[in-house]
Amino acid sequence: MDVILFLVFALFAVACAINVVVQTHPIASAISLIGVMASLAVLYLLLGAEFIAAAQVIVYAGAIMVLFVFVIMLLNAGAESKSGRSLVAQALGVPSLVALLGILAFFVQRLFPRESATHFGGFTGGTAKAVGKALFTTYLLPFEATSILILIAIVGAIVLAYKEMD
Amino acid sequence: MPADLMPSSGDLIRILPEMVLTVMGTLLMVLDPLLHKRSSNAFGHLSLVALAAALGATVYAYANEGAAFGGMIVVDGFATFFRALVIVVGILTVLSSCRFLRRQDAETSAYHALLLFSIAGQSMMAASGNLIVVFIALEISSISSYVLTGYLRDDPRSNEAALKYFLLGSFATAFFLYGVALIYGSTGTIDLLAVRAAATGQAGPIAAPLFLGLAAALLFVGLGFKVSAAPFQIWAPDVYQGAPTPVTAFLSTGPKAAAFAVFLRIFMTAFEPGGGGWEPLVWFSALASMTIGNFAALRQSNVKRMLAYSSIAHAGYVLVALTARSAVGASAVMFYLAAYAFMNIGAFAVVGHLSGKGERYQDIEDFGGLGQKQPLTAALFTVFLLSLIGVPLTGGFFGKFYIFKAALESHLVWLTVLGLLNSAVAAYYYLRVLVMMYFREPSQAVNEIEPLAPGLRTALFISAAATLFLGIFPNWVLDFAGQSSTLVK
Amino acid sequence: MNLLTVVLLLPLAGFLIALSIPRSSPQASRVWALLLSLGTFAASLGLLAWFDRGVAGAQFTVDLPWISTPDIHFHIAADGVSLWLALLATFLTPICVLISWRHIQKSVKEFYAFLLLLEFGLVGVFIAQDLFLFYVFWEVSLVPMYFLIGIWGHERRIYAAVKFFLFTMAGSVLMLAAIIYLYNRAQTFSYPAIVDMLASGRLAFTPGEQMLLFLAFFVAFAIKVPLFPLHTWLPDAHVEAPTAGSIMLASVMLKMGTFGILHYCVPLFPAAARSCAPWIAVLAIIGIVYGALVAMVQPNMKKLVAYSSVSHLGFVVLGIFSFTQLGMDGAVYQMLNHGITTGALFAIVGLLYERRHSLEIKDYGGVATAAPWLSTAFLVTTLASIGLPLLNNFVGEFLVLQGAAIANFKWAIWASLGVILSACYMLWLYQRVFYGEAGAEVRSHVPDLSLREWAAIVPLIVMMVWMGVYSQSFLPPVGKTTALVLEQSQINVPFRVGMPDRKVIFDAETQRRGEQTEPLKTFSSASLRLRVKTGFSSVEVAHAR
Amino acid sequence: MAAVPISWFLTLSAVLFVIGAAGFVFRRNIITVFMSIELMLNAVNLSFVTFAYQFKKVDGHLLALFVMVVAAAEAAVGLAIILTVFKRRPSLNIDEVNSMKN
Amino acid sequence: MDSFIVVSLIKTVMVFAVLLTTLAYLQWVERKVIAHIQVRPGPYVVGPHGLLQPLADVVKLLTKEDVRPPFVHKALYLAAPFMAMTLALMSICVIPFGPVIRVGGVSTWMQLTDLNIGVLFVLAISSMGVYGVAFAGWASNNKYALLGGLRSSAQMISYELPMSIAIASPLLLSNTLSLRTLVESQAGSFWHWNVLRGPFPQIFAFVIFLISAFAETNRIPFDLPEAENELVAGYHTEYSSMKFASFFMAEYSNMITVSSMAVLLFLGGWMAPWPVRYGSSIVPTVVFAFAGLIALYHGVHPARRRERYSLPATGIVFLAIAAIFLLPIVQTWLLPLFWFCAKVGAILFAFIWIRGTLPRFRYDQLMGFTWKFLFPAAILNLLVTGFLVAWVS
Repeated sequence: MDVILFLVFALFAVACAINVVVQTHPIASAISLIGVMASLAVLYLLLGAEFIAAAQVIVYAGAIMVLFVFVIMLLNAGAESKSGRSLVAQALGVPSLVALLGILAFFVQRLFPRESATHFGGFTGGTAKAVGKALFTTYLLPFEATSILILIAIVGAIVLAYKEMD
Repeated sequence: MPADLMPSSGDLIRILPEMVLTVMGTLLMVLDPLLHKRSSNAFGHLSLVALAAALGATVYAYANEGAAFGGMIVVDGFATFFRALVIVVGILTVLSSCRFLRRQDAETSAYHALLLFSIAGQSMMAASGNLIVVFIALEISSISSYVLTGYLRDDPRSNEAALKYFLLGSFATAFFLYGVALIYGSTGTIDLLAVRAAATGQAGPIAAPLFLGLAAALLFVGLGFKVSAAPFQIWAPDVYQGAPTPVTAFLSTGPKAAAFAVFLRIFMTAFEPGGGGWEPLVWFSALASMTIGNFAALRQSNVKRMLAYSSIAHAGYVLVALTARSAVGASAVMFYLAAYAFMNIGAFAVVGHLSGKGERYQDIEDFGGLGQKQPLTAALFTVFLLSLIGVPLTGGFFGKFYIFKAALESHLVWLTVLGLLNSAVAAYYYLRVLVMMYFREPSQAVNEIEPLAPGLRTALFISAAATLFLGIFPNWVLDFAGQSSTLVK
Repeated sequence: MNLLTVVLLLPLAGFLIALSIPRSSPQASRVWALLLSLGTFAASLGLLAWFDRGVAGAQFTVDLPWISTPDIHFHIAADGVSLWLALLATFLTPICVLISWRHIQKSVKEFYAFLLLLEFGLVGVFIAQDLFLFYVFWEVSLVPMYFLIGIWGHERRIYAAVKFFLFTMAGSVLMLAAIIYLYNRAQTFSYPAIVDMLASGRLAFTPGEQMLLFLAFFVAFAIKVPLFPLHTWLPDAHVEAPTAGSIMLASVMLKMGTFGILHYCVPLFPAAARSCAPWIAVLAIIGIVYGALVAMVQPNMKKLVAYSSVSHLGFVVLGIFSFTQLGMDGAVYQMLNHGITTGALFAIVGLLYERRHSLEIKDYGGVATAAPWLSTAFLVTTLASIGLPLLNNFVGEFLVLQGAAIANFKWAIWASLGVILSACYMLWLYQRVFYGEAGAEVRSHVPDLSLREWAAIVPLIVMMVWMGVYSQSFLPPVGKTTALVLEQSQINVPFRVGMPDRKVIFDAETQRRGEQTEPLKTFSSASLRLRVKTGFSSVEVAHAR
Repeated sequence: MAAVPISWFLTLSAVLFVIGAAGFVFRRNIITVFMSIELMLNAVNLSFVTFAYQFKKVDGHLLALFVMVVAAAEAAVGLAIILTVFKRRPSLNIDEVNSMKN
Repeated sequence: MDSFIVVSLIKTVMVFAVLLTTLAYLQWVERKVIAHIQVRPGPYVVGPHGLLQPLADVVKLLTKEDVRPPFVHKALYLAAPFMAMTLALMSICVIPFGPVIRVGGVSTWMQLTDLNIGVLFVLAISSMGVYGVAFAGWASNNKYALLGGLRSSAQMISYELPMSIAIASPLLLSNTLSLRTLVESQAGSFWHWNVLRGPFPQIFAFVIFLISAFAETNRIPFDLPEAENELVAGYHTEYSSMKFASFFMAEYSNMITVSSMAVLLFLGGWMAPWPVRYGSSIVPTVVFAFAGLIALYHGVHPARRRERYSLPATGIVFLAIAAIFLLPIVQTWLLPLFWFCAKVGAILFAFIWIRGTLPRFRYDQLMGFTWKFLFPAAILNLLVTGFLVAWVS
């Protein structure tokens, strides 16, 4: 059951991720990205991270991606036109990315043997309570710091995008 | 209220500088309606007060050395050095921004607030002992820098610069984070000291050295972007050229210094015992940064862009000292960054002074005859340029000297020789500016130039004095750096 | 604060004073500069008076800690060689001030400020006993010269200034690397300490190390000398510099290179220096001949003098790398001679330029009729430059040739070709400029020497004659120091790094020594005695191993 | 119940990360490029959560949470920047944002 | 395991059957109520008091021609109403209607599924709700639709913030994220409901929540996305027939969801306003009996001829219901259901009532209102609540 769920959502996530990258229209990419995020939320649930799963949907799918969609719609961005410059990028990028993936996969497979497996319910420490408790004790400082970060984001967005009424 | 929710007073004292800066930043925006119609420069003055207070707080925090928030913040000499450095950078930036902003009709509380926030982020970076704090502080610094870069939103150059800075910066962030994830995965912790313990095999579940090496490489990619080290330097020229000049001055010093502080902190703390095999990477990057930066700078006609490339090269010099992987190298980095901060801010401040409304005059030709028209400005600029070249009795010289000394101590003979040859190449493009200033007739830009504003003059004087001071009595700074460069006691 | 410090710091004080004089009163700048430079010169004469001629080592030592990590000291002292070179600098500076009195009308205050700063740097280079301090002065002298050329120079001044700066910079960064390396090995920058450590064997380099360090230092110095083929910056810099700049550049600055070779390359890396000696000697000879040949075809007076400098400095390098007492004495003497003579040449050419606003030889002719005293002064200088006996260059060239002959007879033969050629181009120059029909331009525009110009030229002429007639006033301290250098250069003798066999040269020298020492006693008997003694003892050491 | 190896999650994370990086490198549309970055951040988050499971500690979740917050802040600022750029230049192709090359 | 699946299936069918019917009739109720506010009869022809009107509407919509305009983004145009509808229905899954009940030896919750992060789930799903509207507006390739879509997404994002924060305050009081536990913590009398409960009654939060809820569901006075005089019909301008109906159903479904949430969070869910021992259990009987009696009374003197039969029939049904409420066996599950429905109904009535009385906002006022007033107020409320809760514990 777990394996099936994992495979379904992992494959869905990968398919969506590839779609994000290959679609020429930004809105199609955006929808695919929402798909990735949703399936990741399910995977988080499998890993016992229920709070993170909810946060994933609320913050990522519900807020960040809405902003993206909003901007795409606002700019009425059309499909991307091909430009010739990316040849160099391809020549350098493809091998290095493949190498990165290869190295990562190799290490992961070697360092995490099959015995260390997950099953649903194997970890129940990811409740809102546990996360919240850690957030306000151990991670108090980063938590407070993120509030500054949000303030900066608000101020920044206003500074950049505010239109004077004159 | 449960006791474990409340940070102790010691904890609070140790993050006092950041608290002062953020509170004052917020206060600035709250007071905006009150101050806006009053005397000009009110924001600038308040920022200066905030920064001075933060400097005081830094010293006070240093008097209460130690770890705070369970090791998330480490206040030691190293942290204090960089905190003080970024705050001083902030003071100089504020001093040189006031006139600039008024000339562009763009003085708002938000600018100063963002600057203060950014400095708070950098100061926190310097003091962080935990990767998540590093990350968040880095983002605080970065995101406010993105906004500051795009601050002149009616200027397409500023927009573009912000866009490029933002995209590549976020990309780098992702790499940095992945590195953090791998560290967390291989050691089960993100506390730097604990990572160190795990890496030395004292603890930790799967601390495979190669895996850690991979993590180090990813972190290096992330930080490499932030310090504009090759091959991750591509954003720097456009960003530095496009950003408002005082912001450029800030970007090329404050965030860079903080990023190097983090770099040192992470690599000298967490990865040092195992080695991690990251030196060849840094070696290559150092050489590439110096070479690319210097040779690209040779061809620039825009002074801001030229200084941008030169700042890539300077990042390369610092990386040379990092490659040395020693306490001496660390103190050399610290000294160099201090010297670099002063000379670079000074240089950019002069560029900003000359560029005029709308930043029209940035070309090297525009500097023609500055020596006749404003000998004082030109003389100060000369000090900065000579220091950037690395002429003795300036801070830049001692910076380079210590760096290459450290490199030679670690037997990096070839890197040293190539680095020094690079610095000779660099002399050429700095000299071009000197040539323009002194050996040519006044250009239109120079004819239109306005007198030095008091704030700017103060900034230039401070920078020049500091540059010379570091060049004649480097010990004051170096001794402190030497004492605090041993990160793990 | 001893006298040496005063000599060093007075120009710096002068620099600051000159900067603080308001722009509106150029005359005050001139007077102040003259007074300060004369004061410095007077102080340096005091130095000469108190110099203990019986001591070979450095004197007037001041050693103050400056920077603690790494251990850098403000450590200055003067030995027989640096004393004279420092004196040369302090002697020529007031002359430069006088020469520039009317010539410089633009940014007067800055000009004199830079001139005094230059003097500070130059004096510092010669008397620094701390390698780091040496490097600092080395670079400090670069900056004012750059501005002197770039601001007050002729048409192509910018190109010349940048080229000058970059060449020197390229060399000096290598030297910096070597200095740092040296420090890492020795844990000190102190020159005497390092020399001691080398002598006592507490510090020893592997052959490869020594060779690389030597080359790093040597390239920096060779650029400054300039040694063929690194000389290309020199004609540009000389031609484009204002008169005072040319004088300081040719007379003193080039000596930084040769002084460096003598003072640093040879004692610190003796084995490498010796094994490279044949190659360097060949380059020096090429420089002598090539410089002379090129000088011959120059249509531009300053360029001609510049190339003659290449040729003359070749003698100096050759003398040093002959590794004989005579050669080295001659080299040092030649440094001083060249300083005086070429300084005078540039000064007079500058005076001509001031009058006629041209450096082209073809624009002159018949100056002798228009300005007889000027012509006479130039004649004396020309003769000195050629190496006429009883004038200064003769002594130096003769000693160098002697030394070279001891080392390798062929070197002497080739080098003497340079002497002959110098007679050709100098006399030809004199003929074209001063003899013949005086054109209208020359007649109306070239007045004779003014009082101020007399004041500038006469000391130079006097020195030429004095140094030519009674070299014993100058040579003994030099001999003591060079003897010491020679002694130091024999440490670690049996040593080869894939270069031509040094021992062969060495043996040849010891063989010839017996035959050729006698007639030379007339020049410097005291130094010779020392040389023989040390020479033998070192050979014995070598054989004992 | 059959169990899913930890390495599968990690490999999935690596794959997503690399796809994101590829998108960043190859795509020219500014918004798509930005979305690729978000994809990379998501991939990292999956790693964090997986490692949290591995160690049975909640720390990984916290890290993921912070990443989300940072991503949100970045998105706000980033999109504002994109808007300002677009205001001057009606194209979202990143190659056309090059007024400063010389 | 098997019984779990079976029970879940039964519950699902029941809930959705009831919900869909309710959706249909909510429309009728709205028309009726507004009609009465405006002193007109409303639907009156199809069935007694127009009771069969929804059915007729469904038939109409199903048989209407399905127009698909050219130049639309096909996939999204088709997906948008589907998304809107699905997301709207999804949140019902976690909403509890009553306590645990026991039917034939199987005890189960009157709730499709109980998540211990139920509140977050609802928030998550409702935050996704924007997409349906946004995509519909964008895919239509029509500027009015696009503007409507943009407006609505902006509005929904903006109002989601005060709403979330308003939700957080009662959570602080109840100290749980599970909707069921949330209700259980409000057991007792109405002063135990979060809206009135100590240490800090959540009246403000309740009001903020309701206001945001109006905006979230694009209801008047916040129905800018479909302001006819500006934007034709907003994001669903280009939609017709069943696709149009989907949006409509989504809107009403959202109304029900937010009303339920309001009830669960603030009004004690299925809890009676006062304990059974003080007679709260006879309230439904009294209400229904009273209604039945009124119906019978009107049946004697009907306004119209046909009602001579329908009204007495209704009266008898009501009386029967009143009688059923007296049976102790069904009381255990019927009473909570009654209270829950009554509260939700009251709020839904408020929705309609306000639609009937208030004018529309101007767009900048709308945004300014949330950012400058609602959001700070919500935060302030949360802050005070937090402090007081911490103080008391």
